[in-house]
Amino acid sequence: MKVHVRATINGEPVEFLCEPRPSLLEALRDELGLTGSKEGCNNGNCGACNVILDGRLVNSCIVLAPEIDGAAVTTVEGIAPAGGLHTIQQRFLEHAALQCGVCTPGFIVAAKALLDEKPRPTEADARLYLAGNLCRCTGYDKIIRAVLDSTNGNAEETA
Amino acid sequence: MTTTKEQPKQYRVIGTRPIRHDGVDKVTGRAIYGADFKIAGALHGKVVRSPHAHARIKSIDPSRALELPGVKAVITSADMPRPKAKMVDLGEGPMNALHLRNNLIAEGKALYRGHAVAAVAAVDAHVAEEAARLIKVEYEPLEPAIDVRAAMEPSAPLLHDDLFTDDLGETAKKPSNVAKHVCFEKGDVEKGFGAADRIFEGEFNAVMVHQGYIEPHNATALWNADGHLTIWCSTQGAFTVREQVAEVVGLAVSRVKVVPLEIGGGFGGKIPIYLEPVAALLSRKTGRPVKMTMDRAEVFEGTGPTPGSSIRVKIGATKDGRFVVASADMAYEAGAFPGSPFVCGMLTVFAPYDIENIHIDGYDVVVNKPKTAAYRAPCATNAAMASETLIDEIAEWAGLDPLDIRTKNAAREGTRRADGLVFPRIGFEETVEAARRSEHAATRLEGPYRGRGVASGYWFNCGLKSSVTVTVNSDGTVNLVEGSTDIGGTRASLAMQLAEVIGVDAEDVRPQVVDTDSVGYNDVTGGSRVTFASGLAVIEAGKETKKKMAERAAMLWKASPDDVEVEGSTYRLRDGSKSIEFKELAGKLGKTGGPVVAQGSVNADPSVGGGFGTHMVDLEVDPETGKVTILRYTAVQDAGKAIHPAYVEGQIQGGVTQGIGWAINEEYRWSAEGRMTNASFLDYRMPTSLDLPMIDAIIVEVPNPGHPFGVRGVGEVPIVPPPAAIANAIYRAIGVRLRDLPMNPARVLRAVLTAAGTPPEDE
Amino acid sequence: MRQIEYHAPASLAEAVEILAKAGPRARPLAGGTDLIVQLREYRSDADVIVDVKRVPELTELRLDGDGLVIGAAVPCCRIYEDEQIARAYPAVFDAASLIGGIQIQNRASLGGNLCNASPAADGVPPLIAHGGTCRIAGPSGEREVPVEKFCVGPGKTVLERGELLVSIRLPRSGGRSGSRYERFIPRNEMDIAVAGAGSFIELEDDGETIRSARVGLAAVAPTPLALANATDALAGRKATAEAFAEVAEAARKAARPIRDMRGEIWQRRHLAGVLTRRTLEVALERARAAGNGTR
Amino acid sequence: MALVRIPPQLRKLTGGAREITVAGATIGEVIDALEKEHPGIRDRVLEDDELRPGLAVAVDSVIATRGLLQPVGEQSEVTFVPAVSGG
Repeated sequence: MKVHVRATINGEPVEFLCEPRPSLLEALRDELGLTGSKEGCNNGNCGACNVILDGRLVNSCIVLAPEIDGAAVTTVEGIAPAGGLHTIQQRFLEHAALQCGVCTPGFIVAAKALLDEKPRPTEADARLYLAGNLCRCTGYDKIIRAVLDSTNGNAEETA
Repeated sequence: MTTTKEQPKQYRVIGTRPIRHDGVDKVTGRAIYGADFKIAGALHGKVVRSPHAHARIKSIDPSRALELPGVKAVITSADMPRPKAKMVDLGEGPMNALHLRNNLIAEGKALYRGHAVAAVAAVDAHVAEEAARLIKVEYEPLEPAIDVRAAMEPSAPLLHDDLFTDDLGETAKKPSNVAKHVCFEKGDVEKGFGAADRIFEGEFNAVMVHQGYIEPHNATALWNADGHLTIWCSTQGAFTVREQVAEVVGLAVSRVKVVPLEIGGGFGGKIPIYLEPVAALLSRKTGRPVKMTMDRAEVFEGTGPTPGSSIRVKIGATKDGRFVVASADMAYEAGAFPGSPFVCGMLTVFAPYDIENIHIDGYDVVVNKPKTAAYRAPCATNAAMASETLIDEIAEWAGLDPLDIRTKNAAREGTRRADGLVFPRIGFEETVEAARRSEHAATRLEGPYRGRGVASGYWFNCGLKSSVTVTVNSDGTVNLVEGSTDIGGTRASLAMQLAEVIGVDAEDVRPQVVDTDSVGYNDVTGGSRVTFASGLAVIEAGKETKKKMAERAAMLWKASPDDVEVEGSTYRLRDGSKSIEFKELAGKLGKTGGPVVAQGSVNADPSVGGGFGTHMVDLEVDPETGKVTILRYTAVQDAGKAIHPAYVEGQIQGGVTQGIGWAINEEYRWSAEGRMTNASFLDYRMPTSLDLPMIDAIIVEVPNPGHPFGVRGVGEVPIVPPPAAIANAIYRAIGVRLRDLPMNPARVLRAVLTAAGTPPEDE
Repeated sequence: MRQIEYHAPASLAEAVEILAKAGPRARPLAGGTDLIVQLREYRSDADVIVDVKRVPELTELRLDGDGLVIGAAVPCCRIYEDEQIARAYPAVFDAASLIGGIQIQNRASLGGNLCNASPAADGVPPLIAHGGTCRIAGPSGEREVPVEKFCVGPGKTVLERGELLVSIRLPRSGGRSGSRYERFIPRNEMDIAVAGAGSFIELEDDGETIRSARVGLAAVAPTPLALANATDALAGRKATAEAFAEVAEAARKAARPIRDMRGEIWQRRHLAGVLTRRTLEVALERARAAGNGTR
Repeated sequence: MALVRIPPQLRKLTGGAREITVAGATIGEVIDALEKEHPGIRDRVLEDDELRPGLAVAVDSVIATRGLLQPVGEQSEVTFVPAVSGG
């Protein structure tokens, strides 16, 4: 039996029918066409599928789609303001904080959640907060710098 | 930080840090990776994999799966054409065509846990997965060969009864698991060992590790009614996929089009094919497009990790710390089928040093593990762990600083390598010197259980074949059509070289990676070759563009093309009477003969652009838990010329991080039956952001004489030194030399406890 | 994942009714960080999933004069974001803030951690150290079970057909008491404990003598382990290095670890001792700081 | 005359000689000349009239990209090496 799910996704009301078994990640990618959230491990260990669910950063691969009924979800597609980029996205580009880019959506969403909670994180804050997001290309150096720079202060002051 | 050795040329674009062309798509989630691709009517495929490391397949019964509503087709090896057992080179080094095919779907025997034995297509991924579980495969388990040295013994269980050791064209009489032996010899090792004051030796074991790219393998295939096959996938080499798929499904290459989508990491692991032909055959059987993706466990168990190894090294030195002789016996795991990159270990093990007498034996050994693949300087990290830690012992014995002993023995231009070739201009000494002058070296490391380690590494870097096309747009921008899939910013590094040649800005070049029908042949994005070799093709196309634009200017001015000179983006008559900018000229092409299109294609000489790195690490050991914490890391590398320094630094930092993971935590853990017990990102422990400090990358620039801008490949070198540097640092922290990888907490703790006289008792 | 039914009851009674009806086919879903993965990997036979996050009793987090009540579905983040809880139950705070990464902590609950009954569960030793009790609801009413008796084997609990863990109650903690949870993992996050220890110490008014102490261990036995003799060994004694060393030795002896892909037997036994000592030391510091009003 | 460095595994065929000087303007001609002096070498390095898969040859330390057609100079040094690529 299919479940009727009503939710707010990236500020827009959304309704869809799904089996109970797909994850939120599958629903986003397959039902709603939002393929920015990536599957890296499908068991909550890499962060590539990160979304913000009712204000909390979660791995969408270990949320069942029906669980979001009535909830608000922000995906990577909902981070940028109309016609531009969020500071985090801009700083990722300026700092060359991505190589293959497949982990990048997860990092952008996680960094957004971090800055929502803590507008001026230290390097230690950022490393702890982003530890659930695996990147295999960059060694995290430039990612951390981009995130710290996204506070609009400079990293030396906040570290 | 960039140290430039020779007086740099002044460049407009090269050496700057523009925003990459594909950047916005990748930070907004709009970039389409393989798994993001959608096509109407697609079925989903799933592979059935062997639960045994070595087993005879007695029967496969798909009937229950086919009864499940929504299931459309099942295939087994019987559905895959059987090529002749013949060596072919399809872009990934030579391989036996039959082995290539049998790795995709097992025939007769399953040779590793995770080996595909059948596949199913169904209406969605969940149904396909359920159906795969309903396919009944009956196995007769056989004894597996798991350990590389044991597998070489005549008594070992044989994987292939038709595999005979190849020794440069000579074939052994009896079958064995040793697929190939290669030997290098230089000078006279017997004399060398006689002349040494002391001989240092050791056996170094490394276990299999995975590239660990975040994006799992994927493929969508459509076998059209007209006999044309299209494949959408993420790969390091669209043309390699084309050649290999064509071979195993029995089509001419012209009937196969491969569309490379964005790729989420590869590091060598996305050169081989896995799902592509399986999806193709399922598509042929169902008449519908078939999409397949692997889950993470399948990636670990069913793709190509990089070989574990057993390496025995001896180095003889004189009292003053001069290496006079070296030998190595290097056995690498090929996995279930022959063809590991073991020769790369042989080529790199002593490469940074000028040693008069060298003998190296290398062996490619099949074992009941996944068929191995390249991983960032494949086999070189295992090798450096051996040679670079022995060198540290020699330095200590000779009373020399670890950097000084490297300078003293450094290979230079003119040094003959173990394989007989002579080095052209290389930058090894310069990396050691830059390490010596680094802030890191100038800072003392203090405190108990702390240590600093140094190690160097070499990677030869590849050339191979590339083609590009350049078209000039009427607004003065140019399109760059290329076939090198972009894993880490090569759209930018190629566009920048083109911009430099034709005198426009990086942003005025629009690079795009296209399918195999739309550009000339390109070898894989691998071997650190793209910025170098595809760069050469781009430069050629850029020069051709300039030449054609000069002809158009001449036409406008009714002059001879010989009278037009070009400086940057300015085209002018030699007498100075007329001049025009590239952008303006681009707007006049329609009236001067039509569009300007230029091409470049190369088969690049790979022998000139080798790269070296020297690393320094500070770490601390927790003597009660064995945990190693990296406190500081500095990596120096000769990049020849850094086109986009930020992405060069990124390659260095990323390679170092993979090397750190390999050094202290990453490993395939095997059960006695040959099952990987940690096939998840939870238990295959790649470094997180919390496990690392910032990584200082110091770029040294000793130009490659084989590239107009001096580019050397940079991607692979940085993974080579870290395990050895860390082993050397651990020695200084706890006084014990570790020789096996990984140096995980249990191993370090055991070493600490044993050194303290309280060795752990195994229970 | 096989086909499943999904229910999201709004009351405890409704949840129990669904669970009782479906029997062994049913599993409650809180944060899902273990359950969904198990379903996906066909490691659980359950196909009736009861999302309990709309049940008020399971999402309650209440600190009052009687102690702390942690609803079984309360995510870790709510625990560590509460400064009063962090002060009164620091070992619980420690565990809640190190399970998985932020993404996991925003979903995973200590109740789920307990019901998953992994020997390596980080959430359980602190609950043992703090003397926690489980409130269980079922078709025939409610019952209580001490936390250390809740798990009976790897993946097995005392829950009967139709029963559900409602909450965990920790007794009042204050005055001169302190606690600590530490685990050993090869990385610094995103790992399962090779071994873990949670320690609780309450001091007499002299600030030196131990009134009571409790130690819980993870990943060294088939279930999370209460180190029964810790209280006996320490009660009435001065908090000295020797005393702690004795308890650490007792922990080494009590450990009955296995070898698996995460650790060796000798390594886990060794770590049980090290972590017991380390957590007792920090718990003592915290108890002293609490007594001095500096915490 | 080109100087050919003989790989250890082929020295049985050259009576132990490590280096052999032969005439030839291309790699193909050099191999033909080697074969004449030391029968058996050809089969070890060629298969179907091409360099054996996995084998490359360098002329003056530059890997030949034109196989048997690669020109060899009067004073050239010819070395057989394994063909490799990377990750």
